[in-house]
This record gives sequence, structure tokens and C-alpha cells, in this order.
Amino acid sequence: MSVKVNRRKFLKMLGWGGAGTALTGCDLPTTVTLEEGKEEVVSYLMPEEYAIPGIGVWYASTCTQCEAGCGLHGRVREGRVLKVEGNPDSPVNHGKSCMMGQSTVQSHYNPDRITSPMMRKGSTLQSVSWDEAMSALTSKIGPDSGVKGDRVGMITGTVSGHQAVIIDELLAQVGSKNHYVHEVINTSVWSSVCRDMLGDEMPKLNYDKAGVILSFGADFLGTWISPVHNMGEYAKFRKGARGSLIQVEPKMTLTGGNADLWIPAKPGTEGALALGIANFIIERGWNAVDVPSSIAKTLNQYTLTAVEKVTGVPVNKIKRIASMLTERAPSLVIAGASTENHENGYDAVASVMLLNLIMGNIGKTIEASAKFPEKALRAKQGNTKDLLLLAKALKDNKLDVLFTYNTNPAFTAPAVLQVSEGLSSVGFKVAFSMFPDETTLQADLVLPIHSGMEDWGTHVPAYQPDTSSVLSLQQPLMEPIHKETRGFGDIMLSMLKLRNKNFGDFPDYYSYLQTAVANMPADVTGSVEGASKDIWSNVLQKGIVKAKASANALTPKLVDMKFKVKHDNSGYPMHLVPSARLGLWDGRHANIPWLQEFPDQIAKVVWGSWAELHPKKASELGVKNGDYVRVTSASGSIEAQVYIHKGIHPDAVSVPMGQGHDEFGRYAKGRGVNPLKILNPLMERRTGELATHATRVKVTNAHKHEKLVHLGGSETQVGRKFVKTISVDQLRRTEGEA
Amino acid sequence: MSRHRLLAMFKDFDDAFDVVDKIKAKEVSGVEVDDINMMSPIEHPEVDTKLGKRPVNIAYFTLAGAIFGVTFGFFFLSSAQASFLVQPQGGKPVVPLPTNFVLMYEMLIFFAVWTTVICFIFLSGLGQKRGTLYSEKLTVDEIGIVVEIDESELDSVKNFFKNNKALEIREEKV
Amino acid sequence: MSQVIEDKVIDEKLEWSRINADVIASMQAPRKAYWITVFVCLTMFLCAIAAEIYQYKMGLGAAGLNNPHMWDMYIATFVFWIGMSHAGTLLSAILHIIHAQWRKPIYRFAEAMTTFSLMTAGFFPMIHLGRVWNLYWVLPYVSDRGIWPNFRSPLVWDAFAISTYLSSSALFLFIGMIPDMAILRDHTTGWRKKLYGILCLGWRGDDRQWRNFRRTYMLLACFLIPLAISVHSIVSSDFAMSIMPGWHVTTFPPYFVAGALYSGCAAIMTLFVCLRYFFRMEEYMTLNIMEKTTKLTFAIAMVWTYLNLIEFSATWYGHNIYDKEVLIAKATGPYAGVFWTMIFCGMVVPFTLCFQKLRRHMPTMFVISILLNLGMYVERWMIVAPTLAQAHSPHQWDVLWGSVIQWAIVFGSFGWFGLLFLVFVKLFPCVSMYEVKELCFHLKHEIHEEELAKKHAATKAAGKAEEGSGGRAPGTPGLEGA
Amino acid sequence: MQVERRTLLRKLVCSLRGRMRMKTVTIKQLLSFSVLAFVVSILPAKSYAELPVPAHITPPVGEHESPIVPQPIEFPHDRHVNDMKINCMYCHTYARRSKVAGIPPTSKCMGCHKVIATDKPRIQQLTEYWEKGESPKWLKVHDVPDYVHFTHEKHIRKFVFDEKFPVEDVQQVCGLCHGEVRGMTVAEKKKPLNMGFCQRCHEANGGPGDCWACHK
Amino acid sequence: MSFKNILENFSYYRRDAEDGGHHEYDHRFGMTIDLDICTGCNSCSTACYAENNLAVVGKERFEKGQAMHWMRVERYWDNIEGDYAEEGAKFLPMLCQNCGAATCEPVCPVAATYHTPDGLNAQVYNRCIGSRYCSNNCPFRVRYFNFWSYYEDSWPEPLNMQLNPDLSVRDKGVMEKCTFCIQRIRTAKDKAQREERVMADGDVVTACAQACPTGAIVFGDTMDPDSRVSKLWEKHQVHRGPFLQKKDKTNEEIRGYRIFDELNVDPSILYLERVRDTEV
Repeated sequence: MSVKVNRRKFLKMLGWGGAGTALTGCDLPTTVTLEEGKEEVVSYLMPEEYAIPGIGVWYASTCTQCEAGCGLHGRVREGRVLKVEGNPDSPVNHGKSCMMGQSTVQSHYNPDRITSPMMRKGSTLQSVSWDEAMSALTSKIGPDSGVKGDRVGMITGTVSGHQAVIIDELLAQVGSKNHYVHEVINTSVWSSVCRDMLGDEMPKLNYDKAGVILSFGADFLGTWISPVHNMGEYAKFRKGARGSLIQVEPKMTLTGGNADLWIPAKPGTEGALALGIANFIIERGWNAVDVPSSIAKTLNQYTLTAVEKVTGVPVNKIKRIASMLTERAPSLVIAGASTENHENGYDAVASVMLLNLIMGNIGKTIEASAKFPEKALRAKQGNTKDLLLLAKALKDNKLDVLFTYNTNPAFTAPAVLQVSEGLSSVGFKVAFSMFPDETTLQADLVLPIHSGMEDWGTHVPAYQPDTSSVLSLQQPLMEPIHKETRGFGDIMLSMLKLRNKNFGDFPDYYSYLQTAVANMPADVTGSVEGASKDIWSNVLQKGIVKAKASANALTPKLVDMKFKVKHDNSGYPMHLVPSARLGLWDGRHANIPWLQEFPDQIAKVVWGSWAELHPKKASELGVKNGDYVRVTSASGSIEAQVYIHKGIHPDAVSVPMGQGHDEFGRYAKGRGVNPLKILNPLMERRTGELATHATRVKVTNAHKHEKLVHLGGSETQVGRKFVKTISVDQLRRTEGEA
Repeated sequence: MSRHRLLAMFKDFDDAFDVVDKIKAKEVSGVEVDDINMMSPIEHPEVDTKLGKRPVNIAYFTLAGAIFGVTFGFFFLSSAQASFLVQPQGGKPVVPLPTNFVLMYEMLIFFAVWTTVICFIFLSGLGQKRGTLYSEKLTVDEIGIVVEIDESELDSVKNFFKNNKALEIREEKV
Repeated sequence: MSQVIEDKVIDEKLEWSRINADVIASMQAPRKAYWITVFVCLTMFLCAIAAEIYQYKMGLGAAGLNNPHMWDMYIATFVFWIGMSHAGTLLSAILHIIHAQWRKPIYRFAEAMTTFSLMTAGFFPMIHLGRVWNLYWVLPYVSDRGIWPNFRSPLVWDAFAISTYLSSSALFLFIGMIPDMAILRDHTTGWRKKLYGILCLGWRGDDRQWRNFRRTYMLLACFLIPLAISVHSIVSSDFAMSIMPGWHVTTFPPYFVAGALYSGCAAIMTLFVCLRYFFRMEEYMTLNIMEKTTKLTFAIAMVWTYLNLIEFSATWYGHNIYDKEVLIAKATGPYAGVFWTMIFCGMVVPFTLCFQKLRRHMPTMFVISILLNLGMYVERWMIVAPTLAQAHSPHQWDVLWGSVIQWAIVFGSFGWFGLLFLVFVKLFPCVSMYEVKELCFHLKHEIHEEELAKKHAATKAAGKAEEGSGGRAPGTPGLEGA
Repeated sequence: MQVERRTLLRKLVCSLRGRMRMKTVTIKQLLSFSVLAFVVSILPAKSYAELPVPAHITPPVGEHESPIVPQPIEFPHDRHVNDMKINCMYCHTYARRSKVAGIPPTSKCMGCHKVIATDKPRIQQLTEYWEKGESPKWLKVHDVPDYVHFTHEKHIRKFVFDEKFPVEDVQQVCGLCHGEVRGMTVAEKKKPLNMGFCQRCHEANGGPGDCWACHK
Repeated sequence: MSFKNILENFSYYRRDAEDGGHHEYDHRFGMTIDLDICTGCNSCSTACYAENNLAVVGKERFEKGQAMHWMRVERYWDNIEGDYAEEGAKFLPMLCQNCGAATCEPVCPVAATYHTPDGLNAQVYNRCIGSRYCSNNCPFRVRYFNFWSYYEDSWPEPLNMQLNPDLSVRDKGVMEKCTFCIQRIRTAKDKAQREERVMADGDVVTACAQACPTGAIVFGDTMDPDSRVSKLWEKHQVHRGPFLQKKDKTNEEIRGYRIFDELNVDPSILYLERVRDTEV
């Protein structure tokens, strides 16, 4: 008469409190508002000391909404997770969370989750049992399937921790090297430049130590590297000596909205501006570090007037920036999406980095980061190069089996790459997926996986903000809500077991993870005390493992720059800026109702796509807010409503990423347009990344109007002084007195 | 000796007033001017002067109703406010007099009006059981005079009315 | 003959029995036009019922309301109907107290209008409520939960004021009708006789009843005047007691009262024309009465215009930026069209009433009265909407034109009012018979007196020819009072 | 064993209801039921002395009658409370710690019933649940609307622990709102638990008068 | 409800805000929002949705202006001159200010909104009859009305499992607004009482303040002199009370202000002025 009770049983849902579903105000004309015998009460089978009905318990876990790897605390009551907050112990987010992290719960409870395995029978996907699904899987990639290793591919988003290990393991056993890691919102050009010039892919940036931050399109408050961490640092940067933020970008991002000075440079010319500033600084002899004459010679061409001509940024502004960088040293100069993702992106970022070098910021505001000691667990960062590689492989018909996990190439790839069409040439496509997105619905076998709140896992953030590196544990906060979903790790493990007997020791991924974490080398788990058993329970409690630092000093080095601005605008006078927004991200959160309903931070538009235009351009086209415009590139065209504001370069049109899903559940489907679809297949010259910001377009009036659904009546305060603003010198002056 | 009621109908007020004047002048016995009840299709202010001062007491009740209304209003409102569990104050006192005055004013009128109407109904004898001595002409254009007399004087009074332009005479036993 | 009638309120030689007969005839045998009107009103009303059922089921979103526009046409319409209700009070109470005899033929339907427009108005706060079924919570009843309504809230004052006003004006109407009920009891047959027999409470018209009646009627009139003024002031305090720009105005109470009298007069004019035409009441609702009504309307229109301008200038001279912006937005913003319609209909159109030719031309008066009514409706909406559209927080600025549901309910309220009124005119006399008789009686009396005086003068100025006997009556100036 | 009128009556009524639902009830059945019901109702009732009201509490006033809620297992409160003298808070263990009193976990039931009375049908029902690894789905009897925030913890603390009221007699406190549970099999709602009921008690015993103390 | 009570305590019942009101507050919760470090990222708003069972209304209803965001981030462009928005955008997190002399309170016909002993402006949903006067009378426009039965399509299964059982789901026809996370305050109070201590600063933190990535939002009890909030109020020379603040402006670092202070509503939220470097 013994009942097997494992940990999951403690996370069991209780029928208590009725989930708040009965309503206030529902006491319609009847006067009796009491209800007997309507709500169910289910007790625990076996109680756990800490689980008291009616009282929330907090469990530590990790956010899986983006790649930053923030630690989470989930509030669990009656076996349901109700709310997540940041984990105060995590050095990444210090107990804070962004809107995407907050909406993890809606991703988890999403009504459009896939609830059972599905297999393609004929042209449709049909629900099958797990046995059937697993046997199909075995027959296709099992040891006896005769599948050729190099014809097996796997495309994932950024992966790290033990998921990365287990993916590597599986691919190694199959004999494949085709692991494509794809993210549209990435920093791979930045990373390449950092690797080449500093010797560290992901250097640690000390925003708070900078007197002035000069950002070339790096939306570090919104979508760049580790937004929540950056925002915390930004607060310190503002609060202390109150540094100033200068943002150069074609379209105002959230960071641009918070800048002290926002400068629109002509898209694709940010590098020239950086070189112009560098030249001016060297001319005046303000540079802290000498530059070799070869570089100085290159810089000589970038005189102020020349730069003004190329970039459209007035000379006085350039001078002012240069003197700011000098006066308020140390500074921090960074570059993000709108600088990186051009054909000359590498050179542009290198030019930006040059400013850091000559201003002597290295070692002050830019430091070497702590690397996680176990190399295999480090993050494999997503990029768009792999997407291009995959597209090529698909075109050349090089793959028989393709696994997809945590990414949606059918949505994010430009139409001209024909990824969607290419996928149909793959014999057997397996999708590990929570949602019926575009890629998943093309798969032959769909394996429904647990949500981030049901699954086990470990994450090693690519950007390590602390002096010691950190591994963040993802643990289930509740029992799976759907009976038929399985953990990604569990499925991988069962596939591994087919070939490698070693894995037979582990009944499930949980035990694998427990063993793996508890037995990590002492230099890794140095922060966690006790025997291996205690380590595990400590990790469960804290949610993070702080590994000992192994930071090297940075090795600054100049690279050869051949910065060139391409002028090719025959018929397509405008630049398309496919902007990323904190919220829908690259479109993976479009099925979360909250994130659809929350306005974009700048345009405040909800539930759809829009095209941002400068008033000048809008009056040229004769459009006003809400009118539709057609944005046409050489590869296609999209229509979107116009939102007009002064935070965009007149030559640029910005359409945010994230919308335009053909599938992906009720909240995302058929809503807005996807700017990625009309991108031209241009590549960054040096790194081979997709140059997402390089596409030239023309914008025409589509002569259609609808009310623009956006938050807020008046765009200005009409002199109300809701937001009072004082100048910083006022602030400084008084600080001196005080 | 039973008593009889007589209703005499007249063409207009002038004829009726003549009769009243004659009764006042004691031209016919057994009828006092105070017994006269005059019915008319319209209200004529001279009726009062002709028939003598008869009391109308409604206004006292109205006053009482008004006073009650305002007092009740004050105590009701302040005690409800004082005993209310929560105080929606918005920076205002618990018993805010200016706002209560508004309601007290309304209550004054409410009670005054209702007492007036109720008293009117009672004081003017509406809704009470009445004799059948009535003519439909009374609501067209004729004036009626009702007198109550002893049987013995029935004929003389009848004749008196007939001689004085009465169009019609009806009688009933009390 | 026509020359004779021209100066008189009514032809004093009207047979009393004819008065009875005419009015009773108007109450019986509805004509085709009557049924068509009933049908139209019923359709409008059913539209409103359907819309209300939908709104009740779905919530107030169906009315198209949104965050800044928490109130919209429901409240505007409520104020409109409340305003309309002041017509009866004005005509019957105020003019009664000042002995304006010419009110007598027309005050009855004006009073009915009061009651019915109050009954219509009363619906709007209910329709407007999010949870109608809890409406009774605004009433001060003793409950074991120890909670009371909030007596500070102007909405509670509204509830008090409207119930007081509705009951008082209904009583006033009823009391005034008792002698007429007796007439009807005596001169109808069948169910009507039974009904009026009950309603007349055994009225016999004896001197005791008349005496008490006179006193009661006067007392009620005395109470009704301050009551009517307080009611509309309280309605205005729904706005004036708030802090919203454009609402928090000290002149609002008199402004609202003036507006109410104004719209009431305009409505009386409309109904006057209709009743006169449809019930062939030319002899009772004479052009002279109409002329007096229009003069009164003009006077009130000017008062209203003045108060309106005073409000604007007070805002203009003050330094409240929010108020000022709302005012400017009214004139130039999205609602400008409506605003200028109000200015035109409310301030310009009344000047047509200066011309006697127009005053005596019924079709023109009908059109003008409709325009005035429109102006007054729009005025109420211009109080509610622009303030909400442009209040303190610019982030919440918005322009709203109500949804179909809202329009249907507002539209249907006219149907409901019409329906009540149509039922009324067939059930009750829309002309007060006994009072028209009184009017005739007094007129005759006065003419008689005057003739006597003339004769006396003539005999004094010996030898003068006796030409006054042609019946050329010099009007009734003494009776007009005002 | 003593026949309990209440229990029998209830059972009868419940079974009659079940039959009515099936619509196959015959006159004969009805008759026999009514005869049975009559017989049962004239049986002597098992009576208890009224529960004493603790001296420090002014009890809330109000009575309520409600239909009996059909529970998956007909749990006899009377046996446990009255005959076994088990304290309320032994099973409803969360009452002193949380807003809900809690239904005892199945393991707690099985703690005794692994050995006690295993032959009884109700216990066998329970064992079945236990072996399946499930908990019975009870239906809430004492339910307040969802906009009411009621917490057992605060009431127990105020009336029992703060007053040093003997915990053995906690039944007297619980009974103020839950009625005399020792006389019931499955719990029945005997008190109205409406706002007036709560309100009067709060006033009498100095509970908070703030709306937000109880409304959410 | 006795006459004696009224007569004896009449002067007490007549005390208004100028005399300190009749309330004796246990706490007076307040907030400080530093607009200089607020980035306008919407995190607070999301946290509020998650905590307070706020309905997602969908595009059509959003378009009509019927959205339910208790905490909204307003964005203003104030660059009328110049070609570009060089100063960036102005963000303003706007939520119920829990005014000490709240204008919404006296106008509610059924007293569904009132002041709690915690100094909060409470909205009792189940008492509300939906006259919407309170919202009309709110200069901040932060009261949201349930124009529809939003619950019907906002939480399709199993999204409803996320609903916080500590507060109710509102049906059509009731007004709702920011409550300063009353359920958290209640939990914290219970916890403090259980541990037999007074509530300390940091025991209770609203969802928005907890989520705010830059820590721009600070929440606490302004009556507790040691709380972070009251220190900030003190530092910025803003004090509770319905009247315009007189500041000793020797120090420009005093950035605190309350929106619509001139309306004498005594808001509980202190905003710190946004700072922009105009030198650049």
C-alpha cells in the first residue's frame, strides 16, 4: 500500500480558491451571493511541510524568455505558479525583471500550447501517442536507421548549460556537425569585433563607471545583450555622478528615448561618424592612448566636413561629442544592431571600438568578463550566419533529418532565402516545440515540450556581469499542466539512450542534471558548500551556482578597417530598419496576450505592426497617423499603418519585428506584418552575418486609413508639466554647493 | 321627524348668490346660511364671502410636515454618516453640513408636499362616502345649493327655490 | 369676429358645455394619425428596449464609452429631460402664483410633460449604471450590513431630488386634475366612468372642496417652484461639484435652471402646435396664448444666453488653464460643429421670436421650437463631452461619438415620452376644462365690469354716442399680471 | 448501535433525490420511502447539549438552512468529533496558519484507517483513492463569495491563542460560524455567513470595520 | 446611530482635511518614482497585470480606449521645435495616486471608494454600482471601468490558472484601479502580526516596484520615518497634506514634485524630476 510520491507530487495543483474565476459583480439580481457545493476542494495526498494552501511559496528558477539568463522566483500557491519575480541572488538581474520575464506565466499557461505529440500523416499533422512518436523517432535516427551523420542537422536558438551539452552529445553520437544556432536579435558582429580587438567575445561593460556613454544603435535598455542587467547598471550610471547618454541611431529605440542627446545619423554611416570623432580627438591630441600612424593616416580622411557630408550629423555635434568623451572620461562607446547589421557592420563596430581604445576605456569601463570554467556549458550564441548556412544546406538538399528547438527559422528568415520551401525538402523534420509556430507546423514529428516553468535545465548566461561567473538553474515550478508534454532534456536523453549505454543510469533528465550539477568540479561549485547532496539542495534553493572567476585581462589590439559606405539606392531611396522591441522580441512572444497588449515603448502602438516615419517624409508622402504605406524592397513588400514622430531619420522607415505570424496561436496569427520577410539577402562582408539593416526600400502611400490603435490621446503634454525636466548642469551646480 | 337634503340647481352664480342672500335675509325658515353647501363647476372666490368665513387649515399641516422633514433630514443624515463603518471622506468631514443641507432641503419639500396632499384629501372630505344627491349638470355649467332641512319645512323651501329661478330640485332622505 | 379674438386669450363666450364636449371629444375616437404616431413611438421605444437589453447583457462597452468618456449622451439626455420637466412647473406653478390667467388652457399638458419627462429622465441614470440591479443601494435604507449611501455624492442628491420632484409634480398634476376627473366621471360611460370615478376621489365641487383645493394648489405651487429650482441645481451639481474643467463652474445652477426653463418652453411650443393642430384646439390654444408663450420663451432664451456668455467670460478672465483650454477646444476642437450648432440654435434662433408675423405662424413656430429643442439638447451634450474629452490629463484625451446602442436608447427615449404623452391625451384631458371655464367666467366678468365702467363714464360725459356696445373688448390687461 | 435520526433521514432524502433524477421512481417506491421516512423521523433524535459560547466572545447571530452537499465520501464528522473526541485542528490543520482551514491530506486519513475500521464501505472507498494516488474531490460547504477575504488564521489567533483559550475546546470557537459540526455527518452550512452575520460579530467583538479588511 | 453619539461627538465628526481629518492612520503608504532613471520599459505595467488579474481587452476594445492598465506608462514628445526628438521621449508611469483628499471619494453614491486606515484610497468592487462618477472626477484618469465582461475572453483555459486568488476578478459594471497591491499589504501585515512585530520597511513592496529594473519606483510607508520612501519625501521637501508645497529651493537637487498639487488632492506619489543634459 505504498504510494510513490516524488517531487512532482508536491507541486500538485490543488483545487483551492477556485482560481479566482468566480466573479465580483456577478451577484446578478439575486441577493444570495453565497454558494455551497459548487467549488471543488482537493487536498494533498501527502502534505509537504512548506506547502500550505492559501500561502504562496517562492521557488527559484531561470527565465527562458530571452538569452540573458535572468534568475527568477516563481510564486506557487496551491500548486499553481501565479507570478514570477526576479531572483535577488542572481547577479544578472538582481531581483528585477522585464516585461518578457513577467509574462513567462502567460507563455506557460498559453491556451495554444501543443498538448500531444503530432505526426505528419499525409499532409496533415495528427495527434499520436508518445510511443508512436518515439518509435518513429527511433526508426529515423536510431542506431539501426542508417542515417548519415552529416545529413542530420539541428537548429536551435541560443543554448547553454546542460541542454547544450546534451545536444552536442546527441549530434556527436549521430556524427553530425550541423548545429545551427540562430537568433535574429544577436550581437555576433559586436562579439567578433570584441574577440578580434579585445580578445574577449563578451567583455564586461561597466556602465556605472562611465561619465558618458556613446551608443551607436546599441539598445542596451531594450534588446541588447542583457536588458534587465543593463537597466540596473543604467540606474547606477544615472544616480551617481549622473553620466550622460548619447545615442546615435537611425530610429529611436528605448535607449534613444532615454538619451540626453539623440542623434540620427544616416543609416549605415555610424562607422564614419565614429572615425570622424576619433580623427577629431586625435587632431586635438585628446586621445589617452597613442595610435599607430597607419591608423591615423586612415583616419585623416575623416575630416569633420567630410563626416558631416556622409553622416548628416552637424560638425558642432561631432565636436561636442568628442569633447564630451574627453571631458567626462572614462567613457563607454558601444555599438548595436543598427550599426552591426550592415554590410560594413564589422568595420563600423571596429571603428566604434577604436574610440574605446584611443580614449583609454579598456580596463576601466570595458573589462574582461568572467568565463564559466566548464567550457561545454558556456552559451552557444545565436547568430544569423547559421541561418544563411542552413538556408544553403536546405537549398543544396544536404539534410535528411532536421531537429528544431527554440527557434523559428520559417518565420525569421527573409523570404528570399526560401527557408520555408527548403524545409519541405528535408525528409524528416522533428520539432521540439511548445507552440504551433510556422516551423513546427512544417515538421513531420512534433514533440510537445514542457514550458520553462515545468522543465529542468541549466543556463549559463553569455554575458557574465559579475566577477564570478554564474550558472542559473531552471527548475519546475509546478506539475506540467498538460499530461502529454515532456521535458526537452528527457526526450534528448531517451534518444541518447538508444546509442549510449552510459545514459541508461539516468531514469530521467532530472537525475542526470542532479548528478551533473552535484558533481561539478570544486572550482565551479566553490561557492556552494557541503557534500554533493547538499550542493544540489542549496542550488535548488538559491537557483544559481557562482563559479570561481577565471577572467583574463583584455588584450587591446587594433584591426584593419576598410570602412566604406555603400551608396546604392537606385529606385529604393529609403532604409528599412527592422527594429527589435522589448516585448515581442523577434516574434517569439507574439502569442502572449499581455505582450501584445502592452504598447511599444516609443510608438505606443499595440496589437499590430506599424511603420515609423519622420514628419518630413510623411508630409512628402501625404500620410498621417493611421494611414497605410507600402514598404517595398527588391525582395517583396509589406503594408503597415504609419506612426509619425521625430525620433527617426527622414531617410529611414522602421517596421518592428515580431508580428506577421501566419501561425502561432490565436493571439499572434494574422496580426501585422513581418519586416524580416522583405529583407534582401545581403551579408556583412567580414563575418558573413545577415545584414538586416542594409535593405533599401521605397515607401509609397497605400491610400488606406484605419484608426491607429495606440495608447495615449495627446502626444505632447500641452504645457501640463507632468514630466518636469531640469537640466543636468542645474543639478551639478547645486551638488557643488551642497 | 326625518331630515331631508335638498339640491337646487341654478343657471349661474348670480342666481345662486341671490338665493344665498335671501337665505341670509331669513326669507325662508329652517335654513341657516351655515348649512348651505354650494356646489359649482368652477371655483368662484365670491363663494367664500357669500357663505361666510369657513376655515382652511391645510397650511398648518404643511408647516408641520416641513419642520418634520428638515429635522428628520438633519438627524437621519448625520446619524447615518456617524454610524457608517467607513468614511468616504476625500478630505471632507464625516458630517459635511453644506451637502447635508441640500438633502435636508429636499426632505423638507418632500414631507411638506406629501402632508399637504394627504391633508387636503382628508380635510376636503375626498374619498369618503357621500350621499347620492348630485346632478351631472354640476360639472357642466350649473350651480347647486344643498341644504339640509326638516321634513316639515320641505315644501316651503322647495317653493322658495322654485320661486328663485331654481332649474331643478332634487331631494333625498338623510 | 377674427378681429375681436385677436387680442383676447380666449373667446369668453364659449359655452361651458361645449368646453366639456370638445375636450371629451378630443379624448375619444383616436384618428388614424394618432395610431400612426403611436406606432412610430412604439417602434422607437422598442429600439431602445432592444438596445438596452443588449447593453445590459454585454456591459457599458456596448454604449461605446471609454476611459475619459465615462459619461456621455446618457447623462446629457438625462439633463435634457430633467430640463424639459421644468416646463410644467413654470407654466402651472410660477404663472399660477402670479395669476397669469392665460396659462389655464395649456398648463395641463405642460404638467403632464413634466411628469413624463421626469419619468423618462429617471431611466437614464439607471441605463447609465454599470450594475443596474444594485440601484437600490443609493437609497438610504437600514441594512444589517451597516452601510449607507454616500450622502456627499451629488448622485445621491439626484436620487433624492428626482424622487421628490417626480412625486410632487405627479401629485400636483393629479390634484389639478381632480375636478376634471369629476367632469369626466359625469360625462363618460363604461370603463372610463369607473376609472374617473375612482380617480376623482368623489369630487363633487362643493365649496369646502374648492376652498381646500385652492389652498392646496397654491401651497403645492409654492413648494414646487423652489423644488424645481433645486432639482435642476442639483443636476447641475453633478457637474459643478466635480473638479473637472468646464464643469466646476459656480454659475452652473442658475445656468441649468435657465436652460431647463428654456427647453421646457421650447417643448411646450412644440406640443402646443401639435395639439392645436391634431386635436383642433384652435379655440382653446389660441394664437394669443402662443404669442405669450413665445415672448416668455424669448425672455428666458435671453437669460440663458446671458448666463452662457457670463460663463465663457468668467472662464476667459480666470487663470485656470484647464478651463480655458476646454473652452477653446469647444469652439475650435473636434466638437466645434456641435458647439456652434448650439450657439446658433440657442442664441440666434430665438431672435426670430421678435417678429409678430412669425410668432403667429404655427408651422414656423413648430420648426423654430424644434430648433430650440435641438439647441438645448446639444447644449447638454456640449457640457458633458468636451470636458471629458480634454480634461486634466492630456494622455487621456479622446473624442467620442456614441455608439449605435447609445443613439438607439437616446432616440428611443423620445419614443417612450411620446408614448406616455399619447396615452395621456387619450386618457386625461389635455386642456383643463374647469379652468378654461374659470378663465371664460373671469373674462366675461371683467368685460362686464369694464362695460359698466364705460357706461358710467359715458353717462358722465353726457351726450356722447354709445358705440362701445359693439362688443369691442379692450383685452384683459389686468389679468395678465406679469 | 444507536440509530441516528439525522443521518438516516439525510441518507433517505439523498437516495430519494438520486431516484428522482433517474425518473424511474414508482409510486410503490415513493410510498415505501415515505413510510420509511416517517418511521425514521419519529425515532428518538440523538441530542447534544448546546455548545457553550466562550466567555470572551459575543457570538454572531443568524441561522441558515441549506441543502446537503453530496460529497464523494460521506465523512461522519459526528463519529470523529463526538465519539473519538478528535480536535478540529487535528485534521483542519491549516486553520491556525493560513486563510483556509484545509482538508486533511489523504495520508492523514490513512494514518489511522490503515488499521481502523478497514471493513467499512466508506473506508474502503477512501483506500481506493489512496491506492490510485488521488485525493477525493470534496465540495466546498462553507463558501464565501470570491470577493471576500476570510482568513481562519486571524480568527483563531484572536479568539484562541491570544485569549489563551484552551485549544481542546476550540470546537466552541469554530462552532460559532460552522454550527454544531459534532451533530453532522457531512458538514452542513448552519450559519448564513453573509455580510450582516460577519458585520454584527465584528462590531460586537471589535473586528476591523474597514471594507478592505474583508473585501478584495 | 444614536442621537447621543452625534451630539457628543459632533465636533469630531466635523473635522475636515485642514484639521487633519478624522482618520487616525496606521500607515500611509506612498511611493516615489524617479523619472530620471525610469526608462519607460513597461515592466511595471506587466507586473501589475500579472499581480492584479488585469484583463487583456484585445485590439478592438483597446482601440475604443477601454484598456485596463492600472499602471500605464505615458510617453510624451515635447519637441515641437527642431527636426528631431533630440531630448528623447518623456516617460511617465501613471497609476492611482491614492490621494489623501481624493476627489473620487465624495462623489461615489454608494461609498464604494473610501479611505482605509492605511491611507489608501480603496475601491470596493462588490459595492460599486458603476456610476463612473469617480473616474470622471479623477484628474489623473487612472480609474478603469469594466465596460465588458472581460473575464469571458481574457483568460481562455488554462490561462485562468494564472489568476491571483488573493483578489477577485472583476465583472462588467464595476470600477477598478491601482490598489497599491492591497493583497501584498494584507499578506505582509498578517505576516508581521504572526511574527509579533510591527511592519518594517521592505516588508511590503508593490508588484511594479518589485519588477522595476532600474529601481525607479520606491514604495513604503510615509508615516514610518525610517522608510526609504519617507526619507526621499523628506529629502525632496515634499510633505503629506493637501496644500501646495513650499520648498526651500536652495538646493536644486530637490527634484520632488507631485502632479496636480495645485488641485489640493494630496497625492501619495512623489515624482522626481527628469534630468536631461542640455549641454550636449
